[in-house]
Amino acid sequence: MSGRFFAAGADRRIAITIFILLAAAVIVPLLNLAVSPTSTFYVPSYIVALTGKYLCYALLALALDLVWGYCGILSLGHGAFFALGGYAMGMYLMRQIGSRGVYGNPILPDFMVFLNYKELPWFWYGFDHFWFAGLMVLAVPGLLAFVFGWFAFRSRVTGVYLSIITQAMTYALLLAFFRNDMGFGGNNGLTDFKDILGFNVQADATRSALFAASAVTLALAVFVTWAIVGSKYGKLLMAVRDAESRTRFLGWRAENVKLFAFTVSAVMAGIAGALYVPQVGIINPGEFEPANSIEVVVWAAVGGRGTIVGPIIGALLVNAGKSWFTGVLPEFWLFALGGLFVAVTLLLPKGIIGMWDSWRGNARALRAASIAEEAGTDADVTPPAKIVRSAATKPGDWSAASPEPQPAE
Amino acid sequence: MSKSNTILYLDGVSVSFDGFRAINSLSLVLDKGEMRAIIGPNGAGKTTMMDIVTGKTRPDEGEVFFDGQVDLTKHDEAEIAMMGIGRKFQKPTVFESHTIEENLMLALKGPRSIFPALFHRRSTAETRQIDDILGIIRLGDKRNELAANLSHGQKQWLEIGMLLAQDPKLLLVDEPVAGMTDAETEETARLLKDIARDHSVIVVEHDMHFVRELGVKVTCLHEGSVLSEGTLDFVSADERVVEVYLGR
Amino acid sequence: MNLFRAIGLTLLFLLATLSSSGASEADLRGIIAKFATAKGFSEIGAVVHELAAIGDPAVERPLAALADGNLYVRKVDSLVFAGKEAGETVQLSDPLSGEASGEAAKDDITKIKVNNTLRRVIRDALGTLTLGAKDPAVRIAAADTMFKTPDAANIGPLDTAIANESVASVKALLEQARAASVLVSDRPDADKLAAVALIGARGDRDAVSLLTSVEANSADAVKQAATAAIANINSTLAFWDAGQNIWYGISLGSVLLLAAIGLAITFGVMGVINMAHGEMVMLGAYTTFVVQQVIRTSFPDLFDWSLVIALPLAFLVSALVGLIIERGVIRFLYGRPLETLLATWGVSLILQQAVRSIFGPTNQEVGNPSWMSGSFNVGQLAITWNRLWILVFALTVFAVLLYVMKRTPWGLQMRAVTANRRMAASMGIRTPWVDALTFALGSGIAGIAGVALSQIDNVSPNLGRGYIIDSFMVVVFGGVGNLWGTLVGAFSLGIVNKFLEPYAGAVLGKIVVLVLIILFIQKRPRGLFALKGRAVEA
Amino acid sequence: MRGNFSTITKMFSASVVAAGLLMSAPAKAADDTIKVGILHSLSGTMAISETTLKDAMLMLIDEQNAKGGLLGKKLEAVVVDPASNWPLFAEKARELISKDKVAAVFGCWTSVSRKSVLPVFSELDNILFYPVQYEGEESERNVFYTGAAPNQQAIPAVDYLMSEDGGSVKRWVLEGTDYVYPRTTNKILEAYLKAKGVAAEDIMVNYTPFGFSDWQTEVSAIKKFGSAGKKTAVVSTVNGDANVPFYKELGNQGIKAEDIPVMAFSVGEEELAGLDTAPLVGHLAAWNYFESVDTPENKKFIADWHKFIKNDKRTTNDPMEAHYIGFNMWVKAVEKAGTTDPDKVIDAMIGVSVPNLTGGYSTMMPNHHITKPVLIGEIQADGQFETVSRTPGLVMGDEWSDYLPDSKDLISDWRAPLSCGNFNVATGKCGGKGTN
Repeated sequence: MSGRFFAAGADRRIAITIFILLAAAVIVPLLNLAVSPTSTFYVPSYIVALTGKYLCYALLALALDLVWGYCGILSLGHGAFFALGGYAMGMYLMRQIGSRGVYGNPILPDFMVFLNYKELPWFWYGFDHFWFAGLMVLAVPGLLAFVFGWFAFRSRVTGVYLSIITQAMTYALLLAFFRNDMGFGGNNGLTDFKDILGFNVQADATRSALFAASAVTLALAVFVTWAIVGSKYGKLLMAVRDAESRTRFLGWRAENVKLFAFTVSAVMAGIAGALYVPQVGIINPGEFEPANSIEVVVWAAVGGRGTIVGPIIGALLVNAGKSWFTGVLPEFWLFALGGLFVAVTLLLPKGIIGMWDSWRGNARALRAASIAEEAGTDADVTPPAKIVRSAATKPGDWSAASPEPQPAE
Repeated sequence: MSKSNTILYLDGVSVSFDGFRAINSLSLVLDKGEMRAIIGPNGAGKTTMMDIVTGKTRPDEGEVFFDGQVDLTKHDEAEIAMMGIGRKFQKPTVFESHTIEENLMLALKGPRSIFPALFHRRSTAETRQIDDILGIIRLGDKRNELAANLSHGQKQWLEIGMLLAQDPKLLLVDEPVAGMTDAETEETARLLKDIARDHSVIVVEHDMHFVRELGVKVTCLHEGSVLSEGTLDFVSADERVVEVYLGR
Repeated sequence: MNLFRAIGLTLLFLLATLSSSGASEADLRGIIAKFATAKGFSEIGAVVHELAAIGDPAVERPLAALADGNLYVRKVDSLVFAGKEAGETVQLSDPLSGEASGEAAKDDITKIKVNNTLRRVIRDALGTLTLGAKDPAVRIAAADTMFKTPDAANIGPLDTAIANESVASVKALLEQARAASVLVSDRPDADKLAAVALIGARGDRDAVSLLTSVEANSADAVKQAATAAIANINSTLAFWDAGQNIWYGISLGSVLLLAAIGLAITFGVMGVINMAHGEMVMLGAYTTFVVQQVIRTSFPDLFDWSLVIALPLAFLVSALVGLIIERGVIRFLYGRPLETLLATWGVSLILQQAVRSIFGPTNQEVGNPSWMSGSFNVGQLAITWNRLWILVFALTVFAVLLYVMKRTPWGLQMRAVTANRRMAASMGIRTPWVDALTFALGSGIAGIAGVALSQIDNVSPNLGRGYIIDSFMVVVFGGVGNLWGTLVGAFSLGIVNKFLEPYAGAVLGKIVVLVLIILFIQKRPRGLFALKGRAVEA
Repeated sequence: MRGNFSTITKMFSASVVAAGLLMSAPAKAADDTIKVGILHSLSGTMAISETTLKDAMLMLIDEQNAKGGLLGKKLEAVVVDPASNWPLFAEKARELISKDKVAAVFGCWTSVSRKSVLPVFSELDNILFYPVQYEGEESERNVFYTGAAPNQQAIPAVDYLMSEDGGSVKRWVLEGTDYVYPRTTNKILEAYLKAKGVAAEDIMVNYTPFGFSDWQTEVSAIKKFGSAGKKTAVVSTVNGDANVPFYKELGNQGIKAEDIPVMAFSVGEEELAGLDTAPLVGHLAAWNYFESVDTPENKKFIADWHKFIKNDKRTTNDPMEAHYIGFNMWVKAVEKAGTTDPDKVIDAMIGVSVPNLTGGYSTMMPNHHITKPVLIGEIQADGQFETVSRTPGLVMGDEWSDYLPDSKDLISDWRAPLSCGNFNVATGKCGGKGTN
């Protein structure tokens, strides 16, 4: 229940985050391109590519947080929106290869050539234009989320049922995209990209530009999320999370409230995917893997859900940890990662940001009290509730902070 | 019986859950501007009746009309709420992670679609309305407090306040004084009587003192249908009522 | 025409005419010695035929040894022996008499290689020789072989065998084999028509297979009769195909049920989103592996009992791990199921990697005991024993679990705690203890599911991952918290899947099932067997 | 608020920057070692196959060091775990090359992992040795393909089945996992079989998903297809995990190798280790190496392997031999070039010839594929393969299949002056089919 307590510092925190991201968008490319490789300040290209990738993950985690943290919808299928955005971008990049593919076919991507496609499938039309691909990056995940959410939220599928069907959705898409007959390159996916908007995707400058684009987009997304969450709609979103039926009896259409957030979130995830693909150079059905979507949830949880900065920090830290461990402890990193998840849930149930906030709790409570006093209100401020491990509540409740309790029976 | 002058009209309503008849051909009429108290032992179907009126549960059979002409069985919760039926739950349900003021703001009458909410700015008129309601429910000094930090009774009041903010024609109030002190109960009774001056109200309550305090017509439900109806004295004198309350 | 068959035909013809004149042992040895010099499969094949042509039952031993890859040539003296591997050495024995003749190091002898084609030649050759064997099973195998490789020359020996046969079922098979041989002979059409009728009555795929070639190679009446018989069999088989789909569906359903039933407890009843469920199944499978390893090395005679021994152990291992997880992690997370998702996800990573570190990343071999191998026929429906046992096992586990939940004090306590923890606690139920044991029960059941699944799937650290999504689908589809829902959910998903598969293919079939689940949940947001009423929402 | 500000800033920048810097701290490469990258999944779905290759590489590097290293320096293995995650392969490849400055990388198993790292290797100009049989249709300057191309596995296997020894198969089931290797291989085989006069109705193609475990329907379909009165065989490109349940179902439904043999391209000793092979005796596999091959080199290799892995039960397999060949080729090329500089080594590689484990020499061809013998083996009851057929000579890997319409005109030759991976002999131009 620390919502309001860090609300005091929240706006400043958002501003700092946006500032850091924008600064990074300028400084990192500079340090990569303009500084001599021997200098201590030089940022190697692979670090640029790597952090660029992390920023895309952070955007994905932020997208998930909008629906999970603020609306209580635990989507175990956000990887699907990410991947769809990525595929849309990948299709554009494939078309850009033109006749430079190994078979030199100006129209058909290589995988279609050796699978004996005679002509381009209809759904590949238009992807030779960046604007069209860009539109699809937004439209495809958005539309899927809209249709899926339309049905699910109207039927009042909630809680674990919703989580499981989002998982079923991404799993079905995984299987579908694995099929070579789908025309998306099957298991190999789309790869071997050459140009984006006429620039070589492997050039350092392009990489830096993509990094900057990711950072700026993330900054923008932070701003948009912050604006949404701070608006009356944002209050409503949290109201739906906390007491959905109450909002209905007040005349709000909870399904529309959720649908809007879900769609916006899916579009954000799609953008993240689109930025991710040119930076890693491949998109394949593996991104639809349900395990990937679960990992996104883990990032958000580690950072602290229901906060805007938390999921970003979570995504950056977990992925950096993963990169580091897979290099340093290749045989044992899963122990470390698994242990981290267990430890975070047990010791930092509100994530790093939540932990930080409650640690600062008492001092803030005092400040809040004085603010309240200035505002002419009663200074009766109870110190923020300790993070309680409410072992006494019954199993089967969906979540302490989450909407309707769902008895398993 | 004419529906024309009624605010709520239930006729022959039945509903069952997995074979259990929660409501059994219930008929109930509430006139415009009337306040009615509904009593009845546990499982009499009081809450289910409210579920039916507010669109949460569809009746298996029977007619439910609001304001004489609107068939409520054809609408869902949000639509019914927009028509002007407000409901307070048995267990006080407020938005705990919001402040009192935000709770009221979300309840204030106004457009209920997404985009206006997204670009909403609070007008002075709205602020004044909120101030008024805060005054009525006596929570003016806690407007920036999180709802989670309110006492049980205060939550009840906040919820009633949210109903007022909705400005409904009909209020359904489920056990408003459960868990309140005697003083609070009296306050609540006065509050409800105030409200009843320009709203139709149905109050479900176990607390007989409170019902007496309200001083309105009483309907006693039992096993999903009306057992007895009239003044409190009349109803409590009814032998069948005594029987269901005290057991055989 | 196939060379082998050509040789076979000539030699069998010789056999038919000369079989009365037995050959001396020296002749046999002379022929066997040729194995030492035969180069390549066709030469070895020729020697096999020469041996078979002798028609002496004594050749069965060397031929069987050859088919099993147990015939060796000693390098020093080029003598042929039957052999049995024993570690680095081979126990040699005389190929004809079977008398032991010492042993040799592997490097000192050469194995006579066989391949499929040779094995088939040997099988066919042995078929005719073993028509008169004492064991009816051998005679059945012989009849079966001769049915599949019909030959006009077989008619004579088969007539003799039919005359001597006393077991009715074997006799029927022999007659079918004879009919098959008649069809490839130049007997009059009347005989052939009778043969077609006899084979048509057999009504299985082998009959279709045979009749198809008859149809192609004959004319007029026989051709028409064959066509009619094929059409007739095919229409019957179409009916059996539907039955087969149902059986496959039930069988897949039983696998899903086994995989999901433990989850129906930990997730369904307790509300823990147990992502480590699959790893409990995996632990059960690994326990089976370890049990079999011990049995193989120490008590080889008990191998058929290995699964029975593994069951309680797998239950204990998984239950113990489940208990540790519950006490160490999950008990702090009651009321926060989403956090249980994250924590158990972490636990699953740890368990997977632990198994990988201990047993290595590769598949481990878990053998089928003899009573779970092979198949039997019900009409035209081939039912494999392991699938049948898994079905029986799944239903048994379900029944026991249902009994425990509904009829025992512990089950009552379990349900009481789930329904209202505080009330249960105040009535003197030790709720933490009940929680721990319930979780252990769910995990333990996942463990014994692992024992069964080890019979049909890989035993690798990834085993659990393959089942976790399906398990959740089953539980959610059936309705969380309802064991019957899990049962019905598992079987209906299994059957739908298997009916879709032949038309849509395995991948598309599965996608369709997933989409159906998504749509179904829209219709019934709380699964198949959801409780209706006020209690659902607070 | 200051405290808040600075701490949040710290937390945030810590995660952005520390993320990178944690790893960027360039591992201080001692100058007296040559680093070799090993890029095989140690966790996730592919760990089951790839972990063995990592161990094999470690053993080879140990042995080379015991022989005195290379160019007077010790070799140092750098092991990373790309965790069966394809984008992670690219990230780890980049890390190995940029940060660890490895001289060459041995790694990848799946086609998609190779495709994922290709751009990295060409961008950063390093060398990848790819040890697994694959679908072909590729030849990159920076990659050396030591596994089999389709013509080094699939076509000789089908030839064997069509031969009298193999049973004169007339009817074919092409059963595969739905991904690029089976798809391409089956496309090639279909074209090849049709060219050999097999009618379209005698070929059945079916695909199943990865990790498929319920084979009842598929196996009974095979049985049905096989009962048409013609000798039938299954050519299986079923991948990894799905094989065990596939073979278990075959055994249980009583499909015997004598009746319907299954020829597999992805089933080696490692996969059989998870199976009771008694019911499977006689089913086939086509590889370039079997553990049972009886040569002194192989005996020594197996003995070394058992000693290294400290387990006598562990098997060896074809991709291990591919790494053995690839590693020795690399060593030889480095010695020839006198440097580990990738450009020089790439040029020196072509023509290098080293002993393989099956009693001959394998040579690196100008198309970056190697020459190998093709062995057909039958499964034995002890989980080993018995070689039943062997190509008379070495087969050269053909990267561009002659049986696919779009690749039949392409050749690859990385020697100057051609230096082209997809030279079109019809148009005389480098760059595939060109615009036509």
